[in-house]
Amino acid sequence: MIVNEKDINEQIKWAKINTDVLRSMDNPRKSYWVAVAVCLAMVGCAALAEYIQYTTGMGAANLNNPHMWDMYIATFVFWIGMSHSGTLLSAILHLLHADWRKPIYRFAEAMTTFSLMTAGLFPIIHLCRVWNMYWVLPYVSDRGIWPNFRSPLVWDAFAISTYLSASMLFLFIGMIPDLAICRDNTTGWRKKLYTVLSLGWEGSDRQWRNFRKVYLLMACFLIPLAVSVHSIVSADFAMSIMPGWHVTTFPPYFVAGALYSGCAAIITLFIMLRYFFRFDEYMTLPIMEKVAKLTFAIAMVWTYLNLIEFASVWYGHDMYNKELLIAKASGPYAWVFWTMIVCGSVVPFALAFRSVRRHMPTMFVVSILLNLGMFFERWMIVAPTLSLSYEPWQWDVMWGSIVEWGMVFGSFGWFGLLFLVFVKVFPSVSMYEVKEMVYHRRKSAGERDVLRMTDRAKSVNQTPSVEGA
Amino acid sequence: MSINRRNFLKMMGWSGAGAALAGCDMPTTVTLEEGREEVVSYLAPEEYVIPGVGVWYASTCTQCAAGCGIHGRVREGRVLKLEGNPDSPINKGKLCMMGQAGVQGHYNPDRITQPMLRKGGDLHAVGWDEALTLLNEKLGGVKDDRFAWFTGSLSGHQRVMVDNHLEAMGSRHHFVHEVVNNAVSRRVYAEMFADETPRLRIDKAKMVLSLGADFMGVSESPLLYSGDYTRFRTGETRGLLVQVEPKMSLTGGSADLWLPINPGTEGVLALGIANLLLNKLKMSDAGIPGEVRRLIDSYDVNRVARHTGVAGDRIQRVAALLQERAPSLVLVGPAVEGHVHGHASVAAAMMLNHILGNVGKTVEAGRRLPFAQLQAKSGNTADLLAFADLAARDQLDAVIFYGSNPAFTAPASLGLGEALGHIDFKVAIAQFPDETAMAADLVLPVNSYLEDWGTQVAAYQGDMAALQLQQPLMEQLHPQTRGFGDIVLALLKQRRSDEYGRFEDYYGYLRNAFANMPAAIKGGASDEAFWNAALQVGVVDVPAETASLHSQVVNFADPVTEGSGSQALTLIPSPRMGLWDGRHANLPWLQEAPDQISKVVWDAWAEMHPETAAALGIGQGDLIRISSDQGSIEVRVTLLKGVNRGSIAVPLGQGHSDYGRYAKGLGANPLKILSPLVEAETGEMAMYATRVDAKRVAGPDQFGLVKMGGSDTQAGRRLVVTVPVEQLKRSRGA
Amino acid sequence: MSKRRILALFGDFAEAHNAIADIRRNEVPGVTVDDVTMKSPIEHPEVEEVLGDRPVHVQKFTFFGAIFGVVFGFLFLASAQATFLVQPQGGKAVIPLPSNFVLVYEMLIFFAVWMTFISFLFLAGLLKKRSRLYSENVSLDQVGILVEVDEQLAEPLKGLYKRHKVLEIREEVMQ
Amino acid sequence: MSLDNVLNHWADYRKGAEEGGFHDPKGNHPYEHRWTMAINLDLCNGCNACSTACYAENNLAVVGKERFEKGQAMNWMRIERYWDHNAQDFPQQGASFLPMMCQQCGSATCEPVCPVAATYHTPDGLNAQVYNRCIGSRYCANNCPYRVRYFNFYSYYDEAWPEPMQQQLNPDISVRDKGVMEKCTFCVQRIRAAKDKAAMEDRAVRDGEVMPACAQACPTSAIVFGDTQDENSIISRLWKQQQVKRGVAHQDKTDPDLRGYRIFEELNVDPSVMYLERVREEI
Repeated sequence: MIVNEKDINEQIKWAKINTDVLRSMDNPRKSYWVAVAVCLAMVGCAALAEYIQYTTGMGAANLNNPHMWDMYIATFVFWIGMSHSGTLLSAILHLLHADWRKPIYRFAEAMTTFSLMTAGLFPIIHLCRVWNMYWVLPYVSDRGIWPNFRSPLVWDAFAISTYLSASMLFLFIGMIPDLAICRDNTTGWRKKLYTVLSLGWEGSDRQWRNFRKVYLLMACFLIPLAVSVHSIVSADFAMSIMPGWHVTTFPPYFVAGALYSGCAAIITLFIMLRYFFRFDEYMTLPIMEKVAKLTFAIAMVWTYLNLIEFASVWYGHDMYNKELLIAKASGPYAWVFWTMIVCGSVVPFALAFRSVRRHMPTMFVVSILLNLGMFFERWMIVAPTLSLSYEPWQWDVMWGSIVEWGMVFGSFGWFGLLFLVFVKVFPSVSMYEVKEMVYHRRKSAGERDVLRMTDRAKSVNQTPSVEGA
Repeated sequence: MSINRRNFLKMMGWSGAGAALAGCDMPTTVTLEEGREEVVSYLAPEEYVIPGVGVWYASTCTQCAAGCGIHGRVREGRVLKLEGNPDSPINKGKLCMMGQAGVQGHYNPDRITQPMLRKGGDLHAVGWDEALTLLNEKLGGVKDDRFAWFTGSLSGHQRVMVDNHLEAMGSRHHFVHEVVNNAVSRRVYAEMFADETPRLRIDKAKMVLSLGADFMGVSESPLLYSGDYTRFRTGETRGLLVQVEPKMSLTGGSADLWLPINPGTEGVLALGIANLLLNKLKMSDAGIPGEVRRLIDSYDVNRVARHTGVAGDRIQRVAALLQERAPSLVLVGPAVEGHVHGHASVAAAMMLNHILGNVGKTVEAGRRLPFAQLQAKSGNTADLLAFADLAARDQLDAVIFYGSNPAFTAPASLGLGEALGHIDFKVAIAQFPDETAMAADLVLPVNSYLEDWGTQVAAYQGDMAALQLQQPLMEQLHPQTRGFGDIVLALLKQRRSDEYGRFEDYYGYLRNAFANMPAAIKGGASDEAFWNAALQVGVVDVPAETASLHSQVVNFADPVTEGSGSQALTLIPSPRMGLWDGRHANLPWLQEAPDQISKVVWDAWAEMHPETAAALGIGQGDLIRISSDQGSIEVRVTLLKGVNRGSIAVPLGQGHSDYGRYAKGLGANPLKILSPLVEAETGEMAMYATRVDAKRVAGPDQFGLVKMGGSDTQAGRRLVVTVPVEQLKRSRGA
Repeated sequence: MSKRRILALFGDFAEAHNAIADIRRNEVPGVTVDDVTMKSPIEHPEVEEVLGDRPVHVQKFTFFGAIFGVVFGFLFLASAQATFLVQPQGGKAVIPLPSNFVLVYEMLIFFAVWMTFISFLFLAGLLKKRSRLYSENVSLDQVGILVEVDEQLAEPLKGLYKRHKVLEIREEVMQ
Repeated sequence: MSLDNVLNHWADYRKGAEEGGFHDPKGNHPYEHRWTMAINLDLCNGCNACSTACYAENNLAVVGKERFEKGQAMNWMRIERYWDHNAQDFPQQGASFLPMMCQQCGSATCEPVCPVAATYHTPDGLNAQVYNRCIGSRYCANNCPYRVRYFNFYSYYDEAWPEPMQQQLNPDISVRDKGVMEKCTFCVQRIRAAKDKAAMEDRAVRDGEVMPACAQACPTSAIVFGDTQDENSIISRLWKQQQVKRGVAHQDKTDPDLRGYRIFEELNVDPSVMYLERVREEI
């Protein structure tokens, strides 16, 4: 059917927007508390695992001589990757004036921040002498000792801290007008909280003008930042001399993979929010379709980069890389490898079908599969190189212990917990921007009536209320 | 500015208050108490390494019978590290893994620290006085031949003491037992060269044909031979090593040509080669008795090839090379001796040395000390048999065990456990709670060799005859232990107080012995000077007396084997450099050091040729049951091409039921299932003749067989590059 | 003489726009468009245009932040590396440019972003208490026009508002 | 001093080994020593003496059966054993033994990746590992083509040295706690001792004065150790005689028959250990 339906009902009353979104924030239902409990339990697993590892040492994670790294780094990369979607949606689409982003970018940005906060934990977890973690930071020491600025791990520290603060600011600034709305419509501790957070926003033209410029500037900085962050993460591998790691295409490959898994995660959360908070009017099918198409495009880019990596290895004919590639596809890790290929490169073709794109349950499954594929991709980047490297005497295959997997498992709980808190404390749909959206759309549709946003018809000669004196 | 200590401190000073603070947490080396350090270094590890001043004392290693000289690094009254003693004619400053691990025997957490007496079934700690009084009264009641000493190889003044004690007791029974021995060869050497311990000059040979002789691994003097080997390989013309053995030994790993051979057919091979040398290559058969000549002629290449499983052209090539690469040297190892006809096989092999005219060239007269009573008594297995027999016939009332662990090494067929029961009073002078000590009635804790006095005389001397001094490198670790010499002295004092009463302790005895040495040895030095010199160098150069070699071939039997029994495989209980015969199984370093060839670690295992295993449906890591007519053991399999197809090799050393935390309960002991076969001529145990069956019991399991190394091949890497000898020759020119 | 602050709320954005336009056309003498503050629930540049050209200065601070990030970043790293005597070169001070590029790039963004945010707080006049004339409707769906005028100008102004279908007028007298 | 350094050195890029690595044009930073090793694979018979000596000298922990199986053993000096030569159906030419320890690379890949510079290049041309500085990111080990870095996955100081075994520990070096990377140091404590002695006697370190535990133990004298800064040392003569040069990715020898080679030198890591090819006679 070739009907150009609207992304959103433009006749929606602004008051309704406020009430809908505010409703999503108050008195959580039982299911919410169940979810919180589950997440807490998962975090508990991780905490226990960390305790064991902290007391016994990294051996608890089954790490061994060739496998100095394993799931921790893979999961780290996974979460970093997931964080890229928020930036993509809000910053890039903002610059592109793609206003369909407006109903959904808020939770995407939140996702960015929280997955960063999750990712940030893993370099810490994977350090065996955690208590000396701060040695990675360049602080002035009377011993004239600094971190080694040549190490990609130090670059990580810089990049991630920058990215985290920048994306948090971006999220926060974008939220100020909505916080003002919350302030005006709540009571009690929430009122106090929002009064502080909204920084006294009153929507004056001066504020709006600066706001517009600031938001633009932030967007401009965030995009190159996001790209640089994942390039630097890829440097952890690309800067080494190990076969399968020392790959020139890694930075774009990682960035593409990041956007990919990010979009998949957005779809997942999109569907969940739409379902649980009944945001059908804001997170509409057309928007979902657009996201899905975007995801499909990125999936193809990722697949392409994958293929040229294989190709360059194959025709480059470097013994070590080639044998590694063959081992990946046929060795003990084969099942991981092929799951990654199927989930990452085959499943996305489902998104080519409108019926799939519009069928939420299917989309949910698909998005989960995509993320599984991306998780395995990270695993396939880290583990096989370590198993199979230059020195044949040290070849070995290793499967992580319960401790290691417990930590990975728990990270999802941690992320979920942060997100659950967020949706109840902050508006997960940007109210003012939805208003802008409908306003501008109707305006551009040329309705004269557009400009009456309120339904209250008041008589003009009614005597105005007078305050003060 | 470059970073040396001075600049470093300058920088510290420059960083103001930091330096002041730094004073109190200047990095220090580890303190033993906590075993680690907490301070943050200045990123210059060398800077805070403050090496302590170690003092080096010379002594002698007793980890095996070779008698290598050692230097012990002593610091703060503790011996930390052993190195070879450069003045020793045997190891010339080198030290093998077992010697290195000596300190772990000394500091072993499972040492016996108390005299223990069996009361009501189990052992209880007692005081020395009680122990000695009891010992004396027990021995007092024993009549002459019903008393016996059972020891490992023994030499020097300890041997003198033991001999004197036996004499005092009026007994003739001194059983000297070693699983790793070359008793049969010694017999043959004596017969053919008139020298039990000829100096086999590998370094002088241009080619060595080694019939199962693991001379760099398990032999009478591994380090002496290793030194020879170095010269053998690096000489003008690089020596050629051909190794023929049923299971690849450490030495076999370095062979230019390694040939697997059916167990027990080495003698046949030797005869075949002799046949070729005499008939084909026209070498003189002078000095070869008629019967032997006929025996030789009966072994044409084809017959030999059939018996040995070595290809005929190989045999011909080896024969040709032996003639061409004179002087050559033919060696034999335990795998040749350990058969019913072992003597014949060894004789056949030694005959090759005769034919090739190696005697006098690469087979030299061994150097020997002029004092017979100090000579090493080298162990064998015949004594074990004799002992078991006597014990079983209830001919023994009291036995003192020292430096040997028969309860572990004796095959089940001997029924030693039951036989020991017949001995009323068993005394173990032991350092560790090994199987024998645990079976004894009285256990006397002895000093480790690093805290004991003594003298050692290597059975197999190097380029000079040396009397080697063994001195304490540190104070006794445990107050209750005593030196072996002191214990025997105490026993002797009881019997011969007139003679020995004057010696306060064994040290005094040794001082006296050294003082009484002939002036020729002392070289005119005063007693004091002589003694100090001995202490300092650790080696006393004694003018050697050498036998005059003659080379004659004696008659020997036909060394052909008829496969006995229905069993499919021959069991090879192979000793290994490391755990040796099992005496070092309680040293963690040696347990953690993988086997040199199979690279399996921390366990006993069976080595099978992949094809043999496949035929029996056995795979890598499987658990199999190896059963002989005497019982069975269960071990895991590792597939190895370095094993003859008809054989299955199980390393010695594991399978201890006692012997401390590191040894206990690991693997299995192949000696237990040996068939009661005996070498015809010498009465030695035929250790390599047992036939066994192998059956798969269970599949692999993660911690079953721990093998080092992820790949047995270099996977195309340029790791170990092998080049033909011609290239070496060319580059020599350059 | 006392002044008055008047907040007029409009439901119809076009009327609000026209009202300001009238003020701009100086229909109420004495009240200039510069006195007008417009408050609205959304950002709509085309409506604000009528207020005339009101410049924004954030980007200057951003630029400053970026420059600072680069300069400070490089100097900091360089001096750190130069004093770090036990660099993986063993006592030789080394300043590896390639890695510095990466790090300086990150520091550029870091400082730029923070400067932007901080300057935003001040330039946008945030962190202040709201005026008592603030109306929740502004955050909902109405446009407010806030003007500060002399006593006598109040009435004509209200008249002007009424012509433009004002919904509600709030005012306060200031001493 | 900081400023001084900035001004003097800001233009000194990292010197590759081809430029003498540590050396810089102004000649401010010549190596004090250049400890190198040569291993004659034709003499090595894989007897494990070196490896055990290393355990004794360097306080290496014994990890036990299970952890050994997991690949957590701490054998700084390990003997690798390979079978493949000319694809015989039985190992006709014996085994190929390879003593593998830290190659003390001139341009080591482990150094630049350590986030806290816990491993760095000393004026002696060694890769020093500073246990106290190590935070256990294990990046260095991942980036080591020889896989010769060993990590303390557990605390061993109480398990591996039960009373009274800890009395054997070498007081010149620490016992590493969990979370620390460690590796062969060419017995840096022995080097230090020799240098101190030489300094006290106001002379240069003599050739052969420093002898790592492995070289000292080796029964067949397959391992030669020395200082290539010292022109007349045995080791530098050996390297020259074998025409093996430092700081190049592949050797061009006038005499191709010379047996000296360095493992993985094509990776341009400039290892300090030269191996001599194993010789076998075809018969």
